[in-house]
Amino acid sequence: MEGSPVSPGFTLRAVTAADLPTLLPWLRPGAARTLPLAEPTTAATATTATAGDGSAEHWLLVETQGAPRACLRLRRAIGLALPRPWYHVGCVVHAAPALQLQHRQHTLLLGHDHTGASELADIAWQRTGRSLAEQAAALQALVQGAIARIAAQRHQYAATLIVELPGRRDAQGHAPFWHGLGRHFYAGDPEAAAERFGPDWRCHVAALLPRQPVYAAFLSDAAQAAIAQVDDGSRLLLDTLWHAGLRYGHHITVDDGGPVFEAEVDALVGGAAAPPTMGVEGRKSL
Amino acid sequence: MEGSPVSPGFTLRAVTAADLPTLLPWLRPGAARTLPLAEPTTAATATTATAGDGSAEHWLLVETQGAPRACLRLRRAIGLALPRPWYHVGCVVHAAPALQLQHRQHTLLLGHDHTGASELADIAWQRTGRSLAEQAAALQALVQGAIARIAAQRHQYAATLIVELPGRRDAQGHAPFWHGLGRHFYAGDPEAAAERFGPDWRCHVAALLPRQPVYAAFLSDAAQAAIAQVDDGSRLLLDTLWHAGLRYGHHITVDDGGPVFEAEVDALVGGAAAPPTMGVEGRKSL
Amino acid sequence: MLRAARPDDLDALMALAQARAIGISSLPAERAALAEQIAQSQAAFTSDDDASGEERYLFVLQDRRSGRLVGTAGIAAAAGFNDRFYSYRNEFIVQAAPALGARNRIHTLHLCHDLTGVTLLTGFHIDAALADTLAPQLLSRGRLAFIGAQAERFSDRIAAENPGLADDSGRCPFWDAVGQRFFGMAYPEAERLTGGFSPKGWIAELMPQGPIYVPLLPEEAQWSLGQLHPVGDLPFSMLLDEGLDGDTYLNLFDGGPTAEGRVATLKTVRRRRTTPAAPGPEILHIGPPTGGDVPQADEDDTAWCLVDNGRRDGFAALLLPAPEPGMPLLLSDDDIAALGWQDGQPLWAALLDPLHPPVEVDA
Amino acid sequence: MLRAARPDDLDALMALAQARAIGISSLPAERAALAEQIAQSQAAFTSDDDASGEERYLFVLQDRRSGRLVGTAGIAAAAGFNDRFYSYRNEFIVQAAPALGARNRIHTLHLCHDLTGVTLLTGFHIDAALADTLAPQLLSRGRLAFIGAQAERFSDRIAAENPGLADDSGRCPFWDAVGQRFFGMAYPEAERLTGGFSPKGWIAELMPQGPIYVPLLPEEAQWSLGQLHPVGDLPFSMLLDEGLDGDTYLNLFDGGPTAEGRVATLKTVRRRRTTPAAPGPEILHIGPPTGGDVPQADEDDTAWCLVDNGRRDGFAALLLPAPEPGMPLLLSDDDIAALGWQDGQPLWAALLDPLHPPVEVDA
Repeated sequence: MEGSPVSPGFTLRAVTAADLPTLLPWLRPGAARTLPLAEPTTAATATTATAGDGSAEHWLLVETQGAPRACLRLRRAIGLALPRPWYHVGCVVHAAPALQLQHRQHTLLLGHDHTGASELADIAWQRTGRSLAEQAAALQALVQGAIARIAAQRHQYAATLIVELPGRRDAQGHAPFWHGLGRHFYAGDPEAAAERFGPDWRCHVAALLPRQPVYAAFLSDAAQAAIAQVDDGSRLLLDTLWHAGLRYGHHITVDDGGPVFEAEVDALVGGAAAPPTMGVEGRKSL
Repeated sequence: MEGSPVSPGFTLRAVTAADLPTLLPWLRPGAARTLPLAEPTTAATATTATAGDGSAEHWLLVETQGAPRACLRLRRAIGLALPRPWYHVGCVVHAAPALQLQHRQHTLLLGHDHTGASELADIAWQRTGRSLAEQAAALQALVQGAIARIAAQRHQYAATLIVELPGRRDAQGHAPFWHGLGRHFYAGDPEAAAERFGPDWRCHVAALLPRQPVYAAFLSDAAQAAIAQVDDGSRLLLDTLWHAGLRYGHHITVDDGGPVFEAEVDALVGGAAAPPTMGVEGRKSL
Repeated sequence: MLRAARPDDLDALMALAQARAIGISSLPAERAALAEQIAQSQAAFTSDDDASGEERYLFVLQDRRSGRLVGTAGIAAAAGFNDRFYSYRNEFIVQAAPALGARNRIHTLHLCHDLTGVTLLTGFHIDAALADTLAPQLLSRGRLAFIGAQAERFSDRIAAENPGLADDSGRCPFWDAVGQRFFGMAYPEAERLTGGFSPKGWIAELMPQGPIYVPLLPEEAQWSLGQLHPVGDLPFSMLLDEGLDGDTYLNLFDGGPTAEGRVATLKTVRRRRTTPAAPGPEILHIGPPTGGDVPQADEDDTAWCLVDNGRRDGFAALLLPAPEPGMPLLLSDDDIAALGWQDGQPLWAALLDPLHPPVEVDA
Repeated sequence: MLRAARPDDLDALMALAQARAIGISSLPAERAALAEQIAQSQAAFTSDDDASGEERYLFVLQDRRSGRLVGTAGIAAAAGFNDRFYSYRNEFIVQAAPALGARNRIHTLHLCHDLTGVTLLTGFHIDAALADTLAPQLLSRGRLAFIGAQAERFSDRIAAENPGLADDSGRCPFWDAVGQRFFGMAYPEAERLTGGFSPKGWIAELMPQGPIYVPLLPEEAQWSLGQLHPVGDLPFSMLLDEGLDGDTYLNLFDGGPTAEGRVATLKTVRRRRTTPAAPGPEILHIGPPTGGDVPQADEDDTAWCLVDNGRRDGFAALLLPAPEPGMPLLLSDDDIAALGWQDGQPLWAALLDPLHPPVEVDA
């Protein structure tokens, strides 16, 4: 697949083996590190009607003046082979009118709400030696390039596009959200598990996590404060995605509690912008 | 409060007692039918920091050539005095790899996720004797007028604006969604309860509804098919809201299962369109 | 002797309520409320009405020699009468992630009202000086004999709430970890608001409706689950000995254990059977001054039995030396008067275990 | 007599497995699998190893006169050994909406593995001609006597799954309303996949994890909850009579009742005690040809007792006429041989209730 120009000066193209030495150092621990298989890796018995014509995943980069600046994985439909978990952040109000008491509580409910959505994953970029402006330009070119790629093959992608943003972590790379919640249900080291199993480790660990709604009030203050918060180092990414039209939709990742940004693909690509005829529960039809 | 011009030919103004004979026949059974109190009706002990300077609710209409055409209630922050329930429509995947079985299931979780949001409620319009085009123009003027009103007093409104759309009902006014779910937990007649208690009846009946996630698979086919579906008679409203930028966010009403449309207020009003600095779980700060 | 409380017990009960020496008191400290409770109890013991579940029975333990009241305990016919009676139930969920080679046994607390309608043992209070005698046995097991005798007025299940860990300053690890977060008030305040135990329906509306995941609680709170406040040791241990299960249910407020079981399987109810009786030649009972007619635990090898007259109106129970096999129970004049017994009337007896049992009696 | 299955019982057990006349069979229909099960049982009865919970004991009921096998039943030492054992637990939630004047008692089913590790009674199969004799008592209660005798090899709780409503065509209202929706397959197919009862952990992964709200189920399915398939009537009624609770747990697949209780409270275990025995002057046992040495229910007023030798290796149990009070149990030569008894060895006896009881024996 040959490169295509995106923002002025940037070209989007598929990652090749030759790029790996440049790209791998950019990736977060636990990110996927290998080139996608030529054939869909998903499939299985799932009802993935739209999968089949083309690759389930593309690893793309943008380069300028021949040098890669940022990369991401574009996935057509996630969670089909291995269900991927998120927490939905809900709200319940407990009221005792007789006592004039009313308390609003956040709840976290484990689920697979975004199953079947398309995804931009493992967004990474060159930071060292680049000004913030240069980084922002590269990220914007990358995200817009990926959206353009989706627009060009609209039928291969789902109605919704999501991006998981890195949640808050301390200097040692530990996530207070995990420390306050996940740790109590899986005693192993999450960073080690992520290294070993790659991004799928969250699918595996979900089997150990609470299946009934968890009241956020039972989490430590630090864990509560980290719900849907983006890590400092990803502020630029949040900004880029927000300006591209993606928004937080009250889902977070199960490991570091980072927010999941989402958007209607049609709204992003400026394509078939017509309201749904009657049905609006889009997940049903997938 | 005097009227303000909105779309060409339409004026938005507050409903007065003199308008009631015209407006009341437009309203759905169970809609609020009285003029808002001058003072906030909410308040109570809830942490409604922003409430207090102005009315909690405005009943607005658009008129053209001196004749009212459509009306709605604009509420600043809902669910504070009496928690309002919705179901969040989630998704879980049950997988038994050993059997090569995988099933995607919808779940309904009762909650108060939109507590504190602003709302456009009881949207009603003159249908008799008006062409669809006329109705559409009136609705568009009404919704845009309400959004402009919010923009003009931005600080009085919440970050999110919601609209509950009427769910599917049969010719007798019965909702298959209620028949498949709510009826099993409250034996009374929902229409009679709505007439008697007004819109608050849903807040009362929520105390009887399931508090743990309900698998949609246990509902009748008709009830499942009605999840997040808009009643035929409200197709025009769905269209208007969609074009105004509101979207279904996987919440439905507890009585007829109609979808709740939502939007970021800032995105609608074109106001302070800056990404969140760090925190993105907006409900926290309310 | 154990008998129903009477209006003229008011002063003595006031004194007991204020002493709160050993055990769990559910007696109101206000005189008028206490008088009302006695009246309510008297109606429960004597009314001809069918049982509604609303009855509350109040017993007193009286030293026959001195006439002094030395203990009290109660029964509520149906827990949560007219409303739900909430508890937490301990549950354990095992989840496994084969890919990670991990397996997890998760302790959760489940808000339930399983015990609604169950007969509830309330209060248990005895003069501290009698703690090591058989007097607590009479107070605790005599009340169970009454339930066995009047089974049609009670549920087939009984339960008893027991105080959890809380210090005098009102610090309660369980409350601080759970209730505090949902009530937004300290334990003493909540206790005042609700009158202590047995939270009402509307209170539970404030509590989390789904399971509470215990691993998320602070360690001190986890450790306090099902832990008994020392004041409850004596009554709780006797209920466990009767066969109640103390591991399943917890109090919603302080996390104390709520013992629960079937009436038919209680030791006293199983052992209780009609016994022939006859006037005896003399007064048989010996005992130290403090214990009155209640024998000290380590006094001798006498086998004792709990004797009751099976009545509702006029209920009385005593501890008497167990008769030899095949022999009738011998009653002194004082016993006869206490039991309101006449020759030819039935009596019931249930053998007590020796306090330091050489062998298990009920093999 | 009731005894452990032996390899040479294979043919007779094959015949029983294929007959499936009355009761619940968990015997495999394949000869090799059955032989394996007998071998496994023999190891459980005879091995010197400490109990691991994996043991499965298989009993046969043998007509002493004809030598014919007329029944079989089994025990699994720990339900769900090495994995979770899933059930539904009945729960009732009361919710109220005071503003609407409405109040609701909601029945829910709760996926749980409360019974993991509990000793499980498996299978129960008896020759249809013996249904009205005391033979089923020997088969059912003799197995409980074994558990009482070998308590250290079993859990202190036992449970028994009982078949729910399903017709021969495989229509099962409960499965159709619940399992079908989550498995996407018909009942017979699921049963084949899982080998019948006792769903394994990975199967439960497909089932709803939260409570099932019963009011949402079709009426036929609601009505079938906890309903017993007629083939289970006989064994189930004896377990209820023993004191097991049949109202709390349901089978995950067909909604049949899973009886559950504490070993210590079982009627047979409570009544079972050592009894003096002596060789008798003659063979005492009478009975019709069909019943062999097993008496007919309506035969006479003889009080019968269940006698066992308390052994693991060489376990045997018989029904014998109860001795008069104070008298030893009289044993015929045949009894002595069946029990492997020698003078001076202990025997245990538990009185059976008369089949048409004039009074409650265990008051």
